[in-house]
Amino acid sequence: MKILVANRGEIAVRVMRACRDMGIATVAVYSDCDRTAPFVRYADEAVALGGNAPGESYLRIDKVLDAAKRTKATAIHPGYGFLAENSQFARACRDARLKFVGPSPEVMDLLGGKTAAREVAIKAGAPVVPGTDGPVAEHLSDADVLAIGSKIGYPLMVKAVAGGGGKGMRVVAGPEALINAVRTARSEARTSFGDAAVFFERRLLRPRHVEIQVLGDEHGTVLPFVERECSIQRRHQKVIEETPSVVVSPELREKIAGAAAAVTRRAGYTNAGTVEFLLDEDGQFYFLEVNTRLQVEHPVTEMVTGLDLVQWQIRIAQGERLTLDPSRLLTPHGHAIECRVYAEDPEQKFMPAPGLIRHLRSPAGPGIRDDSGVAAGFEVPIFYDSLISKVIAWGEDRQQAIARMSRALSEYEIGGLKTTIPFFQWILHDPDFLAARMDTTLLDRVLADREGQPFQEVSIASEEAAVIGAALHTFLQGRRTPSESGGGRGAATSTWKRAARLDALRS
Amino acid sequence: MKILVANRGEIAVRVMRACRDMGIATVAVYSDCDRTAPFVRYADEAVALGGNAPGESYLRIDKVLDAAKRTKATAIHPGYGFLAENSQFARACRDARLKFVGPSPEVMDLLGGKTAAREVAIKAGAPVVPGTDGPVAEHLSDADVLAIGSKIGYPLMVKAVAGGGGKGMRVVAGPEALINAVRTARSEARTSFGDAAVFFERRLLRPRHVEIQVLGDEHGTVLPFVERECSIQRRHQKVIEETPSVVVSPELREKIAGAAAAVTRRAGYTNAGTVEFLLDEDGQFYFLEVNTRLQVEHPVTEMVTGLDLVQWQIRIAQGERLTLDPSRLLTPHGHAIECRVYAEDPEQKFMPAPGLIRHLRSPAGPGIRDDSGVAAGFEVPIFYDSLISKVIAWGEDRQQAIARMSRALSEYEIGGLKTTIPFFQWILHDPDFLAARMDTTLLDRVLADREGQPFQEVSIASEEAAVIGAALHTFLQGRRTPSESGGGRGAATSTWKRAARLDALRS
Amino acid sequence: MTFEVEVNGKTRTVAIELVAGAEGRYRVAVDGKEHMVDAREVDQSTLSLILLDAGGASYDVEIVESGVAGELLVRTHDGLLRAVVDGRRRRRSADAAGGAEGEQRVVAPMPGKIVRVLVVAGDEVKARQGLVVVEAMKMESEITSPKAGKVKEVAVTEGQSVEAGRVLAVVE
Amino acid sequence: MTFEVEVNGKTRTVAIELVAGAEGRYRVAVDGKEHMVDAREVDQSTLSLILLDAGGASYDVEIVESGVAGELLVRTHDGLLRAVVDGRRRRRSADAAGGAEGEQRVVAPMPGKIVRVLVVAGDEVKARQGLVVVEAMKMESEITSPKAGKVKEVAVTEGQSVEAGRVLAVVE
Repeated sequence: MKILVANRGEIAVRVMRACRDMGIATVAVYSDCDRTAPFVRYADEAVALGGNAPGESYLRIDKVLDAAKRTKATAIHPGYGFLAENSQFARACRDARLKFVGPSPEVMDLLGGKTAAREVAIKAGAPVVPGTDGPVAEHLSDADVLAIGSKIGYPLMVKAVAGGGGKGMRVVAGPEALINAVRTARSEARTSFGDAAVFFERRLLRPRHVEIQVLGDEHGTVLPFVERECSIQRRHQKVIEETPSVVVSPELREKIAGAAAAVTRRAGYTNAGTVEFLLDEDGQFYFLEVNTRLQVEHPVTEMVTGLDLVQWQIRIAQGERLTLDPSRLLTPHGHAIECRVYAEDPEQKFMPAPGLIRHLRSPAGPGIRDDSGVAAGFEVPIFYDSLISKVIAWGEDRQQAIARMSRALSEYEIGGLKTTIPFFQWILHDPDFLAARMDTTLLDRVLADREGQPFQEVSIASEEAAVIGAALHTFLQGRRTPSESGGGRGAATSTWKRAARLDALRS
Repeated sequence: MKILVANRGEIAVRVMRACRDMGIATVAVYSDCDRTAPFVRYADEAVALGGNAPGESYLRIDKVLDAAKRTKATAIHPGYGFLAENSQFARACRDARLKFVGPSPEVMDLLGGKTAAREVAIKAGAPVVPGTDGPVAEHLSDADVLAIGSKIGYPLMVKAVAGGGGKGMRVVAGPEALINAVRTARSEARTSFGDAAVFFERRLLRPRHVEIQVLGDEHGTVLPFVERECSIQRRHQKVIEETPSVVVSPELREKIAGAAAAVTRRAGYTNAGTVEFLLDEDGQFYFLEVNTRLQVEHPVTEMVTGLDLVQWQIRIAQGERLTLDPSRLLTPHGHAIECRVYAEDPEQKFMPAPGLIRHLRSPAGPGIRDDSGVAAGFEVPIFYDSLISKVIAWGEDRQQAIARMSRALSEYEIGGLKTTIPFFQWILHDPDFLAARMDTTLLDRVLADREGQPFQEVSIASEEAAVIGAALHTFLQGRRTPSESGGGRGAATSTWKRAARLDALRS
Repeated sequence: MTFEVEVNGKTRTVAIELVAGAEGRYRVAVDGKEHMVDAREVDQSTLSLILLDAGGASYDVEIVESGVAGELLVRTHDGLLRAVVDGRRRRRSADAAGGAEGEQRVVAPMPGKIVRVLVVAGDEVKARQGLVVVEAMKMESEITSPKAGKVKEVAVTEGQSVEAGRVLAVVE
Repeated sequence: MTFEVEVNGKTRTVAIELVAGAEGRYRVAVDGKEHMVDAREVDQSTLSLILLDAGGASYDVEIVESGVAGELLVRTHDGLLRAVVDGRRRRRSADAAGGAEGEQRVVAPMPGKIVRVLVVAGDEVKARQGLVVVEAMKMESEITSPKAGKVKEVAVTEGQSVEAGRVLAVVE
């Protein structure tokens, strides 16, 4: 077997690590700006796709398949995002006799669209949130759209049928905002997924987001896992995930996991997937959607079950049977939390903060796993998602996991760009978070309340150390001869660039 | 609570991480050459001990206690090595009203000397290896020493009473080598432990080294853990440890753990300790000694039980009760392996390889923990143990743990000095190791057999890449202007040193 | 030697003096408050400081250039701060701050692509009204007017890529 | 441009030529065997190589100076190699190798402390007989004579610290 990883960043490294653990050769494909990214260097072979924007590179089915052909890859792992939920791609892989590490294109068609998935869920007996039975047709008049809105009731959600990660999604409080929300959601959906279709769904007031990982083999077995709690979201984008959820009892777990298994079994699901639910304060849960791929937050499940989900994806793709004890998957060992480190400036409304990583030192030690996609000297591009690393902390209990996470984040040195680490250090000490009193609206509410307040509280002593450090740094820089300062701090790549520029001039 | 860590390197960082997880302030003490070591930078406060050799720094009880006094520390964690098993130090801490995180000096006196510990074991009903009942007196004539040797029988071991880590230990095949072995062992013991006393013990032919971690609280509870298998040793120095041992059945585990608990309970043991045993091919086990401290290899136990042993050491020192379910400690979750990365050149008979770390990138990802004591820019000193990092791999089973370890070692980039990583990459693929057919003599035998053969097998393709890399590197260096090469590769500290030299000239 | 260091909006005067005969030892006075500091450069981005007078407090200080001229990003154990030494103030802060008086140049806060231009020269805009939408990292950020006024100039077009700090529009 | 690169005892001739118009692209011939290489400097110690002719084989090559003059330590995925470019041969290897003919200078293989001197000038020694004991990192290493012969000179004394490569004794 030789696997081409049709993705980039941390997930490409993650998949390649699993391959190396299994003795499987790997192929990376990369865009121009990703040439020196860790996943390209980690792969056994690497093929340039050319271009930078996703539409020129990672979304180009033809280029990816050509790279597979040239390198004689036998399988393709799509990661998450990009082509991962694109059934056309899965079909093209099948046509090219490449094993797609994921569900069949038929299952993706059935479950990938949110409205079709809803129907499957209803047939499988899973409770669903009230909403439109299909996409809201594009040709409808504003009046017709408003009529549909009234039937569902407000507040409601406008959601992209092909959506994910909060893109193409809008909360609408009342009819006055509906028409505009539909327009912007469609526009975003078209840009992000190439499909402008949206549907409406009733918005629950303060639901938790709870999801069930499933694995299905190619012999009819589908197994559900302990839930992940992903209620800490900023604008529908998950930022912290954990498992287990403190509000899910073993009995409730059986029920939700059972519903997830029923939906995916009914669809003939194979490989890894996730069934998302909303969970009410009274313990009622509602089917939301199925993600027909590996998810960003899969490591927390790995930490409490001891299973390597990517290795299982590959084993399933090789035709292996799921021989796991089902009860083991529902019995978490300890507690795990993940923080998604984004290259965003939390102090500036989480504005994207791409740039050159001048210095990097990752956290380590007991209970800490760092799934990173970057390295010192790499310039985080503007073209893709801002996720640069995921820090996962395991503890005997939630409290220890949180304490270790906080310690790990304090160890993390990412020099040269802003990240969401200061924001995490703040939320990890928030009383509601510590008490696990959370729902999907918590973070946006709290953020709105504290608008303008900085997240970090640097002690007076630390601030003084920073002042002394900045002055001494300048003092020492000044003491260097001019010839030395050229190769000084943060100039890791400058000499290279100068050489490259010289090359360009000569040629 | 404020804890002074009377140690250096990876174990000092390890202890401080536990403290930070628990919200406890830390104090580092350091020798001159350790000024920029990670543990000094990680601590909240740091106090210089002055000097370099252990006798001038980390072994100076007076200086350590003075540092504790100056920083108002309330407790001292001794790590392993240095003063960790020095009962005088534990007593001096008690006199200074500092809580010593470890057993009482009385217990250390009772169990720290190997011959006294042997007596306790006999009284506790644990089987022991035949040997002298106490130290071999220094004033004895060679003839008397030879007579004792004959009584025990050959092969025998000469061992330092105060020993550990293979220091002051000699295997003697017959009487002709005894007198010389006693002399060199005494000399080494005096240098390493300040105590030249040695004793003799019958050498079992192909025993495994199996040990039991114990924790004892200050209220009379002592709990034993699942065994660690530490048979992969080079000259009595452990290099790979794992847990559980493939040859220990749950029944045998109960027996060995029971013996370990009996010995330590009889001694009134508190805090963390390890009882070492030899295990025969027929499943007979013999008490060897007690290490009255945390051990280098403690992380493997943490990985399969989920317990943080250092946090428990601290909790016990705070007077907490061991409220753990004893059966949990004896039921390993998966399998864990540790490789001790030493700054030694395996291709040159494991010769010490101190030096400047010019580049460092640590392994990460699923199942990997790296407990490191070094960083880029740090010069590994000549004065101490050559351990620079411990890589710990966890897997669902032994095979997965080994595969992940091999992958992690392939990710490890330590530029500027030689390490034992190539040796590990070789032994991890050795058929005997893979089949867990091992005893404490395996490694030395295999190493003797392959004398002179290199450990690494670099593929032809890799070698060609290295050739191309070296040429391109030189090509690119040459293209830099002279002013740039001064701050070029590997020169991280040179500018600083130049500034420092200028300072020295001026002053 | 004396430096003016601006951190968190406060400017402090820092005097540094070598201590003779001791490696890495400095006498540092921050606004007149003296410290004895043991400072070592660990790698290209990291200074290790031990404040000998304060019971030996240990600080690992990571210092890199922020990308904005003259500005340093300084990270300690509990946070990241911007520092400007000797008044080499960054232009962006001078632009972004300073209230909403007079002519305002609106700059790109990060590199990205202009996906929409919402105004044309001559438009009257309210404070916080959107001017252009910049996309970077799959996120669209609406760049708004800092004041009510008239758009004097729109300096970018749709589809254009911009660097951080590039002027997008001028509002007067 | 052409280099002589010695790795694993073999010397190869490597010709490097820039490819016009393509960033980081080189035509590299190793003993006449041509490769099209995409090479990028990732950080101060790391070159990323993609051999475009060989199906895109990707190599992360870490290169640092070994501390021995002219010698590079080159690490790839499966091992660490010493490389000497353009014949700047390290003196130590020349000393240590080369059989046991003639006068032999015995050097310290690593920095350390001389804990025992086992011979004096004029002693007759056998091959592999111990000359001095060097301690580093708590380990004592006996440094032995490379040949049978007479000790011409002992260049160190007990308690002395030595750097790597320092001559310890001469055997003739």
